[in-house]
Amino acid sequence: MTIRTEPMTVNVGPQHPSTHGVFRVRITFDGEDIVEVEPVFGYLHRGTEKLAEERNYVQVVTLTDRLDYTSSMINNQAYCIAVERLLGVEPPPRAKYLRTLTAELQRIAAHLIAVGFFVQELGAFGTPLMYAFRSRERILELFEMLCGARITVSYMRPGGVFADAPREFWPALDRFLEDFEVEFAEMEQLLLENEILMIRTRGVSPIPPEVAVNNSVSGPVLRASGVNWDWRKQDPYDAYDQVEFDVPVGSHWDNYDRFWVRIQEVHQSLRIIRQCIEQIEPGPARLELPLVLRPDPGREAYGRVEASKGELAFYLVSDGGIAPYRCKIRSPSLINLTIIEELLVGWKLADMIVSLGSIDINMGEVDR
Amino acid sequence: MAVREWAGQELSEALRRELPEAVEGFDETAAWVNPSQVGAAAIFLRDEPSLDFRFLNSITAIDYVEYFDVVYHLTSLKQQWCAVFKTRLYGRQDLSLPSVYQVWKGADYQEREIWDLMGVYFEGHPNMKRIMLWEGFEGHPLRKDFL
Amino acid sequence: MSCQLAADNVLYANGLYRLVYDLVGTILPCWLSYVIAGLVMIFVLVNAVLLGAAVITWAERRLLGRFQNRVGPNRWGPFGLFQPLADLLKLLTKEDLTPDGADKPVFALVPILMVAPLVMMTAVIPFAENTSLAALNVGVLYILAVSSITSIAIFMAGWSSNNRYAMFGAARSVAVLISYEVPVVLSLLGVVMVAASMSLGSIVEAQVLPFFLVQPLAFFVFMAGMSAELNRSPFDVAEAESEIIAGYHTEYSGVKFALIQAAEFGGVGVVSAIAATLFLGGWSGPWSEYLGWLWFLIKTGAIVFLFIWFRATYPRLRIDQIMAVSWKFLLPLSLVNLAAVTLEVFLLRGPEGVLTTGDLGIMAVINVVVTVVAIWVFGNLIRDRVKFQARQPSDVVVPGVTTIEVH
Amino acid sequence: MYGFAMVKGLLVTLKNLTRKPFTIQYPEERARQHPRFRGEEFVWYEERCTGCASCAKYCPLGIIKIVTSPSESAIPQGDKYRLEVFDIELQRCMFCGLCVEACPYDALFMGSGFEQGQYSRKNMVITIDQLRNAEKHPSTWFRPQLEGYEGEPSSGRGSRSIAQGDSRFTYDPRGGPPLGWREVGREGWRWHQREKAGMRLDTESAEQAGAGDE
Repeated sequence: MTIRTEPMTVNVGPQHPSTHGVFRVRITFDGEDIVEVEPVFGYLHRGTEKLAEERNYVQVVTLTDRLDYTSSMINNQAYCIAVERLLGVEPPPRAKYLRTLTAELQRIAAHLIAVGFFVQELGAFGTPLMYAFRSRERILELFEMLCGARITVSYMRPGGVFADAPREFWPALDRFLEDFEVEFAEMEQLLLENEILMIRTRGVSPIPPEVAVNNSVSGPVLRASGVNWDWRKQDPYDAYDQVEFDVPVGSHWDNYDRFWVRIQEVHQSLRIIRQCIEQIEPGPARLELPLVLRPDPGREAYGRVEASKGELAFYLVSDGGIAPYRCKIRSPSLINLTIIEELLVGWKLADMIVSLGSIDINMGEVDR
Repeated sequence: MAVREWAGQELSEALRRELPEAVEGFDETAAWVNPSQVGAAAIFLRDEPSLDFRFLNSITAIDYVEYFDVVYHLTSLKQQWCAVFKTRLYGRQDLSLPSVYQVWKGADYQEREIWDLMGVYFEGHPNMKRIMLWEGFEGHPLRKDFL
Repeated sequence: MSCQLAADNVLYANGLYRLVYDLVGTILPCWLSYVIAGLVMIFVLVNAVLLGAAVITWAERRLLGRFQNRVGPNRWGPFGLFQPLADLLKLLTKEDLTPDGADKPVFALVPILMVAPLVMMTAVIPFAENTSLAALNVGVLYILAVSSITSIAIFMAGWSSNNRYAMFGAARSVAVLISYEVPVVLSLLGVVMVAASMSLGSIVEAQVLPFFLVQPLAFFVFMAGMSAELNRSPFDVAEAESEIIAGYHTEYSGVKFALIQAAEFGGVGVVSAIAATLFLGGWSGPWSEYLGWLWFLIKTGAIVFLFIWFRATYPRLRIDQIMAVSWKFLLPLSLVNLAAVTLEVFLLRGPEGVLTTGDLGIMAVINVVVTVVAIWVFGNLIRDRVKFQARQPSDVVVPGVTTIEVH
Repeated sequence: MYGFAMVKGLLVTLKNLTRKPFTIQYPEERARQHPRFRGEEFVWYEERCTGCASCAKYCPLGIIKIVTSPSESAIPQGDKYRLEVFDIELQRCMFCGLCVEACPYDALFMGSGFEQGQYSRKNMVITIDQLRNAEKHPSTWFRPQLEGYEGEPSSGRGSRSIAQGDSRFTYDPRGGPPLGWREVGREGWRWHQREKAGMRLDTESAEQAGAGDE
């Protein structure tokens, strides 16, 4: 006897506890198995690219904060690098180190969120997430010390950072690094070898490197697929050519590797921060640039960084005015979502949530 | 070990060897490709081992009022080099380009986004519909004449 | 007129019942006083369950807060003790929504069907010496029978809600409940065998050495199985909030939601009470004739703490893995336990068929060894199933970049 | 033994059970607020303001509305307009601080509060009178003179120069007294002597202050 079944279409999102914002996937299930996936975007579309065309080059920095709001420092950095390439200027070394340092702090914060929510979606009721937020809170406090805001930092400016770090920042950073070691070790102890986490994520949704490359996937997802591609290594910007770090690479290409790569990147970020503290020298933190920037007409620049989600790039075109003529944002979250079919089809409902968590999208950046 | 960026001339010469009709010219950073030949050029750029551009960074369209530029940023992870090629579409109505979806699947959402916001249609894309805005939205907001 | 309760009545053992019965019986006919005394006891038990549920919600939220290094609700009353009350008030004032297209009678019946079995289960639990409402001689059987009503209620909820997430939750829940009945029943068989009785009162009296020492394996299986039946972490697939929103009770709101929550947390309390009775010796302890209720509460609280602790620590298993855990891990374990206990009881019991304290001690020693060995063996068997080979490295690896690899 | 890591996890959560919570119970306790905190109510020193509207021009959202008229007394002095309207639409403000960055006379400062919640959007507009009358607790965002160590070389490995644990702020925006317009200036007394902005409004005390400086 054969049992007659029929597929069931479910709209996961835009209001769902674990779609990382207002993301919607229309999924057709056969029982609990996923047959068809269709993502629907646009619920958080704010037209950032259009808004950028109507603001001057410095004002756009405030818009970049709101792209991937979990890593606004890195967004600032990407944009400022693009503008600097457009202007053909180079920030002073201290600014470069400050940028590197804050970007790495932000990367830790963003990866903590990614890891915390990844495990939350596995069903750990908030505990790893709270531990992650406990540490992230300290980072945000450091940001408040630096620039007066925690999430929407607007810390960097074309030509450097808005101001040098206050004096009390450095001892606070030292204390944070000390405490974070302990807290993060605790989190690793809770998660890294947990058998339940292992069987839930090992071997689930592997993305072969060829598929990842063809889908333009970048960042930790690409590295988890076995490709050791990191723009901080390949195209060092700011002070990344001065510091040493390793690139963690996955060998199983699965959800666990994506989780593991993020955990390891936090360690590497800590290494980079320590080196920055050692190497940073006194000096100016900002170039003397006019308040309103006017790059030469016809110039274009592609400024990219390795953001916490992947390759974040700003493609700026100038027409000689005070505002960018075109400001294209290459958002890693959106483009990483290209693999959503390879990631989800054939797996179960429970894996779907976890896989979505493992590529760590941020709707502010997907919809822009 | 910085990534090498191909000059426009270099790329256009490499392209011209295989696809002479595809290349329209070059500038400092990019090679200019004939709009109708984008598909062929894309396949060549990806599959030719001496180019090996298997990673598509981004596709961008720029509205210059009289014409649209579409910019492709490419990277070869194996050879560690980057290149840019551009194509120019004249006019404002019924613009279309061959899709590179079959070459680089990473172009999927970016092409849809360009269609949605800029109004450049990509022929051969299997799911060419609006991505950020809803179906039935009038106009393409990133165009310079959209207010 | 004075009424006398027959000594063979199941309610005879309950002193409170007899007190009420005698008191009411002096002025009313016997059958009426029988009913009224019963209603009084039901009132007490229903309130005990609901109050217990309230206390457990509070304890769970406070403890989860502390496990997560934060405070938890602390605004209402001392230590936030009135928080459940505030939640209840909020839920009572909320609109009671029934989704369009729902099967309305079934939808409305579910909350009642969720709470009823819990209250029914409490009828046989001895809170202290001679305080169970009904000293049923088949108490264990009764509990197992009544507890499976919940699965029907859950499926009714999922079916009648006209919501696909609810359907997912219901289907998962029924699958889980049915598969976990088996190891739970088998683990309780060992207990019944050692105590040589199905009455909860006799089981408590038989525990000169608490049964979680005598049969650690049965305790382990029972706790795991009950976590699954209660939808507790790590087996909480039926209402996996990150996957299917709230599972079977996605569409419930207002009073109905309050009742379902009460049933859920009340369930934790009742199951903990049962576990405390069956495995931790229930009300027995020093001065148990006076402090029996205290020992009982402490032991129940300890089990509740265990449930909350697991919830705070573990991620959730996938539905197929939960099934695998049940059939491939817990079922063999319970069979091992059953076999070991059967052999031990057969070999150790005296000529009159009674196990002495010394016998229980010997059993405890043997069974601890059996437990460790069995969990190790079956754990490794499961692990071999989830090992994965590393893949071939890709050809797009960039040379010259120092990398670290996962092993 | 398989399952050992799960036991380790239980120990981690148990350890955290005994630890002091890291959260702050807000109305009773307050998180440490840093002097650069970009707070809600803007601090504006009318005496310093020339009505140039740089802030309004530089605001990414265009939420600052300034209406000026030539002031009779100031026209001969060349640089002072009478401000009639200075509205900041707080409900659209994103506290980026670019207006403060743009102000050439250090007349506008970020505030340091964060408790300006209102029930109506209409009340979210800061008017010129509110700006005039507000208690002035300026933030040090983009105002290094308030941080109290201007002129000192910024040390790279600054962590060595300050003893561990000594993180007392040199300036406390919330706890300290409200600051007047002379205390927040970047420039010396000679600047005021040259009858720049604000002298006309408060001539006598300015002269005294000038005399005091000498």
